[in-house]
Amino acid sequence: MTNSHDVVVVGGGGAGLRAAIAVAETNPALRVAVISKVYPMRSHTVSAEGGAAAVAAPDDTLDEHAYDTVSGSDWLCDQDAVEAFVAEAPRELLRLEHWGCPWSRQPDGKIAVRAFGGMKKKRTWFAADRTGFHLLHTLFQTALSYSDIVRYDEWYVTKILVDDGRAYGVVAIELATGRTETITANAVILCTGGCGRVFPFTTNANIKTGDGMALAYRAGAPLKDMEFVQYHPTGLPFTGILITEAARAEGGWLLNKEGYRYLQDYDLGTPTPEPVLRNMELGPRDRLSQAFVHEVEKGRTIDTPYGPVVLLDLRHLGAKLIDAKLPFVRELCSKYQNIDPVTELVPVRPVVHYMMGGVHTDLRGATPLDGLYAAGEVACVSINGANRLGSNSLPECLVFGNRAGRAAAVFAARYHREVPSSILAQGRDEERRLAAELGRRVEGHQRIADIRTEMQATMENGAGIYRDGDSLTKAAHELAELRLRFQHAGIDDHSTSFNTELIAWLELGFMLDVAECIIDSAALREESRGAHQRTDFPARDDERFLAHSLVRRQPDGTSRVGYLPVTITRWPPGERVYGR
Amino acid sequence: MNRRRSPEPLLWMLFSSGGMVAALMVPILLFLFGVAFPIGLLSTPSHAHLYAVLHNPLTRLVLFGLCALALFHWAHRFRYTLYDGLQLKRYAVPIVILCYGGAVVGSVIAAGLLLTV
Amino acid sequence: MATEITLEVARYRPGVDSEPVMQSYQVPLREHWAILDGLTYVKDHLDGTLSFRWSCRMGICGSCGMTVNGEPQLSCATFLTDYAPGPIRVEPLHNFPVIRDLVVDIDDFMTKLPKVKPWIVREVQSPVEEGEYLQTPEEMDEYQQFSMCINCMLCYSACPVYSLEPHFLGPAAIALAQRYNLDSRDEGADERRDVLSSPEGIWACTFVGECSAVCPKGVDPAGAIQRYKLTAATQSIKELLMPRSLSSRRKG
Amino acid sequence: MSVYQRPIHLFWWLERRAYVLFVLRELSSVFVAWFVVFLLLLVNAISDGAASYQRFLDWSGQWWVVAINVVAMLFVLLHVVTWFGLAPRAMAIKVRGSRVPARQIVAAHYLAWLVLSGAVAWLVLR
Ligand SMILES: Cc1cc2nc3c(=O)[nH]c(=O)nc-3n(C[C@H](O)[C@H](O)[C@H](O)COP(=O)(O)OP(=O)(O)OC[C@H]3O[C@@H](n4cnc5c(N)ncnc54)[C@H](O)[C@@H]3O)c2cc1C
Ligand code: SF4
Ligand code: F3S
Ligand code: FES
Repeated sequence: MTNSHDVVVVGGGGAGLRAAIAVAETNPALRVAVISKVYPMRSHTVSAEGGAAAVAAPDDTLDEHAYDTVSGSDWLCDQDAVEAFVAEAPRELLRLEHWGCPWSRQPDGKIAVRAFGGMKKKRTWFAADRTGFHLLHTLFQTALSYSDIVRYDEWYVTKILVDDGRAYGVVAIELATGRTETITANAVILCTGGCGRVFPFTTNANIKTGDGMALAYRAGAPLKDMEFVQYHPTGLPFTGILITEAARAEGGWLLNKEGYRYLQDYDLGTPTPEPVLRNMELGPRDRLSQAFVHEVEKGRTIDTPYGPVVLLDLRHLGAKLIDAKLPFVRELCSKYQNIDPVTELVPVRPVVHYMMGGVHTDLRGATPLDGLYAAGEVACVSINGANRLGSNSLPECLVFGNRAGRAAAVFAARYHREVPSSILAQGRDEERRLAAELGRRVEGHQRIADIRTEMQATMENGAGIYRDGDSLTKAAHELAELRLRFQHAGIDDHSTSFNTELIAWLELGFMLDVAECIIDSAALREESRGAHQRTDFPARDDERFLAHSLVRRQPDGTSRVGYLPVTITRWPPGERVYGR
Repeated sequence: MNRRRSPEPLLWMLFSSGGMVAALMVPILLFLFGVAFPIGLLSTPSHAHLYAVLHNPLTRLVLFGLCALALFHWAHRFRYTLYDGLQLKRYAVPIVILCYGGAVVGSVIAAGLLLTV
Repeated sequence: MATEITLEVARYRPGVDSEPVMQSYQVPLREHWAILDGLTYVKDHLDGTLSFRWSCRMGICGSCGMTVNGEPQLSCATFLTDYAPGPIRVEPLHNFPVIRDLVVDIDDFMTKLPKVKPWIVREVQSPVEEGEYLQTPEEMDEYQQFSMCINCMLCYSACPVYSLEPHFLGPAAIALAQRYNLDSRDEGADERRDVLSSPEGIWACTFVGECSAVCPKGVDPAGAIQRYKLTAATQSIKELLMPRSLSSRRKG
Repeated sequence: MSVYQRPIHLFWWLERRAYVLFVLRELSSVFVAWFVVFLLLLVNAISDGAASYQRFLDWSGQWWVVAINVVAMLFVLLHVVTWFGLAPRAMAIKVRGSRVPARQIVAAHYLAWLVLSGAVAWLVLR
């Protein structure tokens, strides 16, 4: 079966919905569709807590936001992208406000902003500590008003169809029925989010399996800066549920076993009772997570069945502030940890949170493949470089979702072409492959979950907060082995209706690709920068590595890493200074 | 479906007002006349006294309001109880006639009785 | 404490079963384990064919609603130890067609939702350049609670009216309509009124109240509906008394 | 796609305690209606004169009438409790810009109830 649209958006999270609305607004004549493996309002954007950064206060400037982002990224971002980003972010957040987003307000009715890690000014807009939830539902509900946006809810994309260097659509499975369909389009926008589930301990939802990265990679588009994986310093020990940075921005402290605010030992400034911007607990995430590792080495953390932890102290904030500004933190702590942060210390440890890298795009969200666009966490423009600042990601989804939507709309209209017959043939091949997968893998002896668990352990050991040449080589070997075992993984479920095992198997295949890209990119970057810390190369090396890595898939299925210079406009590489 | 012609808002208003007056007034009246006097918990008031009270137009007005609204309260709730509790929605028309019709008839009787006191 | 607990899970395989059959699994009984952790344990280690939805595992995406021991619950926010020593009965949400095992079809809600126009309606959209629409924290308070809905469908599952009257708009859709009606930035109350104030809208609700009792996010859809009934009834009666009144632009 | 639709039993409301309570609450309306009948009989008796009033008293003293009224009393009390409990949900009362807490609204209802009941009792027993 074949369906056709002008623009197909894969993903219904913040970036995907924003892109779809942008297409509909730019050119109402275009037939736009959103395909998502979960109902759009269940996308992972819903989990984002802390806020979205955009210059709003009179004492703030775009340049300062740009500088914070650039220095936060350890100078690996593209500064033209950052400048576009900071300039458009306020508009995007205001647009959300016009669409109904319940941003928290000041008493006079204006938007309120809060502090966030690595930011020199208060510029993070928030909707209590359920920012992503409100943002996503606002976008989703607004998207409902565009009745022309066709939705494929609970459809899983398995392949991007490419002919002669141009993307012409996708193949997707409808979960409920198991029906596969070739969905053609003149432009495809990938907004599939990140890949935290490649790691064992993550804040990311079950759906964050790097599908889009692998889809693009397999289609021939390069992935950029894949070695940069963000660890967030404060996740709950067993579940990995995030305790938002806003908890520290509102004044929370990080304590070690001895009750000591240990960040002062790691060049992050001196403790003050009140939170100070770009100081101590408001340092950037990479530095905070690294400090944790050193605390573990010094034996100053607390051991729990779920690994070593430090303590987040919110008690001095009082119930009133916590209920007003951090109600979700309180709810999560009490539900999942049986702790009331008003009176008790919250055990936390670093947790894989965000993927700085992703599908290589330009400022319009275009990938090197004609007709293929990407935005949101799946993409790498790049504004995040070696370390993303908290609260930059939600506005990134909006700014670049909008840009990609507009660019794709223009492209689809201008270069409208008949879908080549080879595409339809490819689609049929893919449909046959999926049908065969269901039937053939009866004899499998390998459990999907076992392979997945081992892959996750491999990634944690090989490419954790600190890595080195040996750990990465070992990880590469293990991944190769897991890949072989994956070929023999069994699918017990042969049903066509809501076969989540088939999906888990497809996701695992995607994750193995993404994992390999992360390891290979990390192995070649012989320096330490931002979230990529090599114990064998502890210093930053601008001489050799002030460059984006680009990993491409070779015809034989192996990866190859190359480099692309970083764009520097106004802020030459400097030292990252916090707390001074 | 013209909302401006739909009787539901009016019926609901009657139902709610009925629910409120019933909650406020029925317990004490029922307690006195249905339980306390019959079982001798309190001594029964004299006919003359009650007659005097009842003769006051205000009393009669209040009692009429109470009766009519309480009946509409019953009608509305009972209608939905039959719809949902007994799954009789397919007989909606006779049910509606029975319930609200009953309330109207009851109100007329009440008016008649109270006027002729 | 026992080290294991039994999950009795409803299995329904379309085309194979004519109705759900219960299947038992032993899963580890650990502190902090949600029902969902038990189910993923089953899927990963015991039986890969069990189907259920989940994603965020932190009670915010709304995917994982199930009937646990007869009560609609988010399975990621309901814990095994609270049901010890078991067994725990896990079934799909009631009042929805079952697609497979614990997966239900919520298309009905998805088609009803746009009908109440859950988005900001304004006569004139002021340009973004003019800055935000001002809204004080008090004005936000008016609708905040109703904006917390995660579309988890527990309320539909608990509402007997919805099970008997499938055309009923239902608690969450009405609460979301009220969320916009009560938003000081919105001017769409009148446009929403036809749908809300229809026999399939608020008037079908008999205030069972279970929707609010089971809502994991404290939305209080029952309250939203009641409040709207009062608004709609007052308004109708006003119109009855003053047919050409200008009362139509009023907020819900 | 063949889906499974759970059948709805005639006695669906026995499935959960809350539903039983709901059905009882709804049934209270029958007793409210009974009360109206009872009241009208009383009114009729009073207006017909002392003898007729006495006949009414005798009739209402019969065990089965008392039994009905006791049951009715219980249902009416259920109505009171549920009605007042739900009242604040329908009203968003504001005093000087801030929402009146639900508890206060409920309390106000009970207060009104007490005052009114007292007044009625006084009127009747005076
Ligand atoms: C717990 C948490 C808190 C966070 N808090 C903040 C914060 O406070 N501020 C901030 O700026 N950022 C925050 N982030 C980061 C930010 O939320 C994410 O980066 C961002 O939401 C990603 O949005 P997205 O639109 O790119 O992807 P997602 O929201 O993840 O959406 C991905 C979409 O793609 C679809 N999809 C994926 N694969 C397929 C496939 N194969 N077929 C079909 N559809 C597919 C999914 O169904 C989904 O709709 C947080 C992240 C986490 C994990
Ligand atoms: S109102 Fe509550 S129960 Fe109903 S869908 Fe929304 S969050 Fe879920
Ligand atoms: S349970 Fe149903 S009947 Fe009304 S109050 Fe809630 S919607
Ligand atoms: S998994 Fe998201 S709400 Fe339970």
